[in-house]
Amino acid sequence: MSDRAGTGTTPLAVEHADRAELRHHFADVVQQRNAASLGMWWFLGTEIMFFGGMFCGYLIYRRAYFPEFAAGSISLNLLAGTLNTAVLICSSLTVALAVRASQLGKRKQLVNLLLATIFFGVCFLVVKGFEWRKEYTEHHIPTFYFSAQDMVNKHPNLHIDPQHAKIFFSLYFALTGVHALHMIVGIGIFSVITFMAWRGKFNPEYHTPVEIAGLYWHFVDIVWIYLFPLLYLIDRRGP
Amino acid sequence: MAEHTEQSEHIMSSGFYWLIWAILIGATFLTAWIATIDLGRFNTVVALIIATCKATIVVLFFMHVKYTSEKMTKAVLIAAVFWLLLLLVLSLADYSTRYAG
Amino acid sequence: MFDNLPLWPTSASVHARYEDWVFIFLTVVSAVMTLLIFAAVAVFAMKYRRRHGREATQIEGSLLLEIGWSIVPFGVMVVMFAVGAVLYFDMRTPPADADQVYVVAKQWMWKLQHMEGPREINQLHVPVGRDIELIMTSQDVIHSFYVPAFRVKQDVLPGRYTTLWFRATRPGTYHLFCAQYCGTMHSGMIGEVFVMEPQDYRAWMTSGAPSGSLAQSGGALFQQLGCNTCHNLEAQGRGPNLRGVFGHPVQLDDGRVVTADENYIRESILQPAAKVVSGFKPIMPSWQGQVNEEQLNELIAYMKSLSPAPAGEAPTSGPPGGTQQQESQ
Amino acid sequence: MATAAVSTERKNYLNAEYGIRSWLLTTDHKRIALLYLISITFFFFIGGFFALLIRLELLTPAGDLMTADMYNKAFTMHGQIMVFFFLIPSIPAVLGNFLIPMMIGAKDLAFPRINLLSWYIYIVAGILYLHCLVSGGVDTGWTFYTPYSSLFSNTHVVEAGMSIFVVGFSSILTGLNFVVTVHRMRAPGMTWSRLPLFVWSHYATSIIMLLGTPIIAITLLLVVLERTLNLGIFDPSRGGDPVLFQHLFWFYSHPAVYIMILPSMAVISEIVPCFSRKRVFGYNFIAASSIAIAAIGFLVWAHHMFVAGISLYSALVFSFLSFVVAVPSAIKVFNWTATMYKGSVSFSTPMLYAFGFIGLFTIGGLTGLFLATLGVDVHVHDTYFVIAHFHYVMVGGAVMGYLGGIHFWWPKISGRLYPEAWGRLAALIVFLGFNLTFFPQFIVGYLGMPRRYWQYPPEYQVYNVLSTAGASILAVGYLLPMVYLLWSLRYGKVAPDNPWQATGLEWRTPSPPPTFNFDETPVVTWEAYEYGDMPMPDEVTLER
Repeated sequence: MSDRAGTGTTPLAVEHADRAELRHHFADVVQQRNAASLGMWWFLGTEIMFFGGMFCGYLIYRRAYFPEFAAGSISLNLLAGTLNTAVLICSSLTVALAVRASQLGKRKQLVNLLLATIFFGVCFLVVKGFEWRKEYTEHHIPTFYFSAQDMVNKHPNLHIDPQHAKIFFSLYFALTGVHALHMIVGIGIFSVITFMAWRGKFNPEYHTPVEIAGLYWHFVDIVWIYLFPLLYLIDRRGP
Repeated sequence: MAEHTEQSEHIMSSGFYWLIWAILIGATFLTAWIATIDLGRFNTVVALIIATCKATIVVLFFMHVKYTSEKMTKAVLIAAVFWLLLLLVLSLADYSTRYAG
Repeated sequence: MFDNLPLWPTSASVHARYEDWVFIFLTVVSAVMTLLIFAAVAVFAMKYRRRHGREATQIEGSLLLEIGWSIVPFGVMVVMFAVGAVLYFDMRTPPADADQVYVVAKQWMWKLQHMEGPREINQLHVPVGRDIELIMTSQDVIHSFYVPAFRVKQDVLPGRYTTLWFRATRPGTYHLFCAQYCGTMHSGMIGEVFVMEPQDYRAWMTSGAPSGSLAQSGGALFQQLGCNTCHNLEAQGRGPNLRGVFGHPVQLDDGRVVTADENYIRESILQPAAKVVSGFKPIMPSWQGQVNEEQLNELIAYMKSLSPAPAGEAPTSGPPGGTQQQESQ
Repeated sequence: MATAAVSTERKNYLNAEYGIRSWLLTTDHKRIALLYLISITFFFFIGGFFALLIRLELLTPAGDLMTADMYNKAFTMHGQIMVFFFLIPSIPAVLGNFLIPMMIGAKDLAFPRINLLSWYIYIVAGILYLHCLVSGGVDTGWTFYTPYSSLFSNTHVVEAGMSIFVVGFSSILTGLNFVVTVHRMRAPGMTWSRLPLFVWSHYATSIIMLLGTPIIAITLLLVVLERTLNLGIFDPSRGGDPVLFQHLFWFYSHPAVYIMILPSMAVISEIVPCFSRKRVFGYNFIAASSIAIAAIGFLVWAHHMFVAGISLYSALVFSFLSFVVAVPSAIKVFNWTATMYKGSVSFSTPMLYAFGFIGLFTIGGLTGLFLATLGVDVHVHDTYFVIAHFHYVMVGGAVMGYLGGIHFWWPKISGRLYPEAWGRLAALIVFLGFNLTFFPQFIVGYLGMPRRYWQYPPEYQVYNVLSTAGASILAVGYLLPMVYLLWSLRYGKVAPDNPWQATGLEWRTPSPPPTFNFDETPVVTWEAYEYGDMPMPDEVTLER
């Protein structure tokens, strides 16, 4: 077993008093970091299932109501979707570089990269906000006077059923909404991390928070990597 | 806890990260472009394959799974993806056979 | 036997008899297992109870035993699975020549329509010895049609048809329950199933106010709603000729082929644009909200009467899987 | 080191600090366990109160005690409170929280602050649920089936749904903590093959919590969004499929049954060897069967949907898989029984609960096979047969294990011994009351009485009267331990460190344990359950 807890004894008396970030119940920093990393990975596992429930609904309805899903997808802005995907990939890059900077102990670079990440995150949300606004004006939000008449008119040969189009947009808003919520949480986390980095809390020996926050951010990016083709790229050419 | 201290972190060059970034950006525009070409039902397949490649690259390199000595990380990932597939496959199996026969 | 202490439910259908045997088989196996375990626990606990000067004997385990008590119960369970599956398979496949009764469930009553015309509320009259197939849908939430004496139960879903069939073997009056929680008066959504001798059933059938058969009502409705202006029954009009359509494959304009079953007819009335027949324009208006579930059943019965050969058992289907379809691209 | 003389002056986790702050801001897993103990006991009695209302209403066939709506709310809130606020957190959050770090020789769980956070999340969800309760309650049944919950019910579905959404995160965080703790915090020498079976079972439970709970969270969220924001995912009038809700709901809620029963099996796996003075029979198989249950448990959910309108072929597959999952459960029962063979069996209170567990779980498990058998399930689905079955598993199984565990570790938790005679009496009353309550429901279920019926045909009355009579006995059985355990806090005899002479690491530290559990990190050089090397415990005296 790779994760055996070691075989040496660790008297409690040696409490690593010099290391403020080491919590009392861990034997050493490495154990603490591995615990945090494993915890984050398991959390991401639960997140996969969390989005998985919606993906399951998506797959089943997409199979049943393909024309409506295709038309709904075409009504989304491909450019905005592509741009946002690129923005998130850029933010993933800055996160990866930020983790590297923290490993190397480059504080200034770390802060700048974290700020860049937050910037990209905000960019993503802004673009998403504009898309939602457009959908609002097109009456594509199920909450407010939903209408798919424009889609019916645009694709006469697809025989769009507005009710089924509504299912597409329900899933679209549930998926992108929950994803955006994750982005907002991520931006909040990164704001705290940036503050801590600016205060010089991290060094090559201790930068676990940067690492695990980074894992979370990459995960949110990966969710979008799947959302992008599933929502924007279905059958752009028409059946 | 001598075992743990032997694990040193793998630090990659920033150039490598930029390379990964370029691949991901390229794949993004590639998949958006392919979507405008009519491949019939293969549009979806291609889009999902590209997405999976991108996700794998992010997991392996940005999230350092390729370099971690932790077997647990991979185990967790495999478990979660496997469980997700259970949900998808078994529930889709109901829908695809519901009206057969 | 005991009026207020029944020990066994009445069994009044073909399935009930089989189901009782499966149940008895399961009960016997379970009782034997339970007794074995109880006996083992009791004997070990008493025989090896704590006494002074006697130590426990440490035993690690036994691979042979473990494998044994994994495989043997599993073997028994495979038998259970098989007998249960055979019964279930039979319950889920109605015979082709069954008499059909339409069921509409709503909060909190059962409405039933016989093909011959009579309608009932919370009561179902059926002849003994005939296969009866219920084609059921709900107007609101999920209900469940349950007749304990027949050992049959099937959820009744809004938006699609589910079916259930039985052959009653013994005349009598039996409980009809809604088994799926459906709101305030869930426990009031009960009724009775009257199983009658064939001659009594015929008498009952003809006793009420004479009303046309379900198909005749559907035909009248077909005229009344003006369906016949487009769906000419002698030639192709603006809409397809509906004669001989039910139960047969239909070519759609997007290349798919679907079977014209209850769910397809239903969808075509409520969402005409969803699956348009090849060669026709999607000009039919939606009747969503204008015909109710019972009228839908009449129209479907009328469609069936237009189909020469008995349509046979139509596969039940509905959203979101859509009608059974083959991709033919 | 284990039998150091107990000094009353000794610092332990209870007297290390005083004051309400020291409890509400604690990160000590033992104190958090006690916070959980108090909160879940509170919810247990609220849920029990609703159970009492249900049983009283069913005393007569007519709906005469309360209105139909009140009755519907009573069984809904009984179910939701008992499942989400009592059973799921019961053993893991109380006994698991208290014991897992000690059993593996750690000072605390891996994330103590997250542990406290999970309790606060539980409390927030609990307050939300209580608010929902006092402002009118909810009547969807604990299963929230759509479209009734999403479109038709006029009760506080959104609040109840959100509350259960929130409490799910408490469960996820607990599971996360356990998994990481077991992986990362084990004492030197505590290899996987030396882990107590309690830990193995909780590890399996945690995996279910982590991978299942998010699905119910998102499903309930979608129902809430359907009610509040008019999204339409399960709405049949818009082409949505209500059966999809059932798929998603049971994907979690069937494994959730294993969240409830696995920890109880964990307790039994500790009690039986200890009171038989024997190494547990087939350690590897019991450990592996826990993991197998966690894994296969995810493959059987649609056996709740055999009459719901799913595909015939799908039903066949799920039926078969449901039989498969019965095998590991059976293995456990056989191994516990075999553990007693040639042992030295004592009839102490925890062992009586273990006997009760084995008996009731056997019945509960075997009647599960009836429900997995397709043709039989069609008849008994949604009848009292199902009610009886899952109460045998969840109350006869999970609660018996919980009570057994509370008694077994009470000396460790409180530092006091409970009165043995009262303990045995209560165990007996619970066992008898339970069987009188729920066995008649098998019969009335097979006769065809549907569940969730406020009024019922009079021929079912006798069984319902028996059931209600049993419920009142059961209530006494549950109140008794509450009384004498509280009594023992003050008047009970001071407990030695290891009153049962049990082998676990948790018994090698003082009772109650110090804040960081061990004065010195233990080094494990022995296998689990080496009862051959332990001295016999003192005779348990029946003091009255």
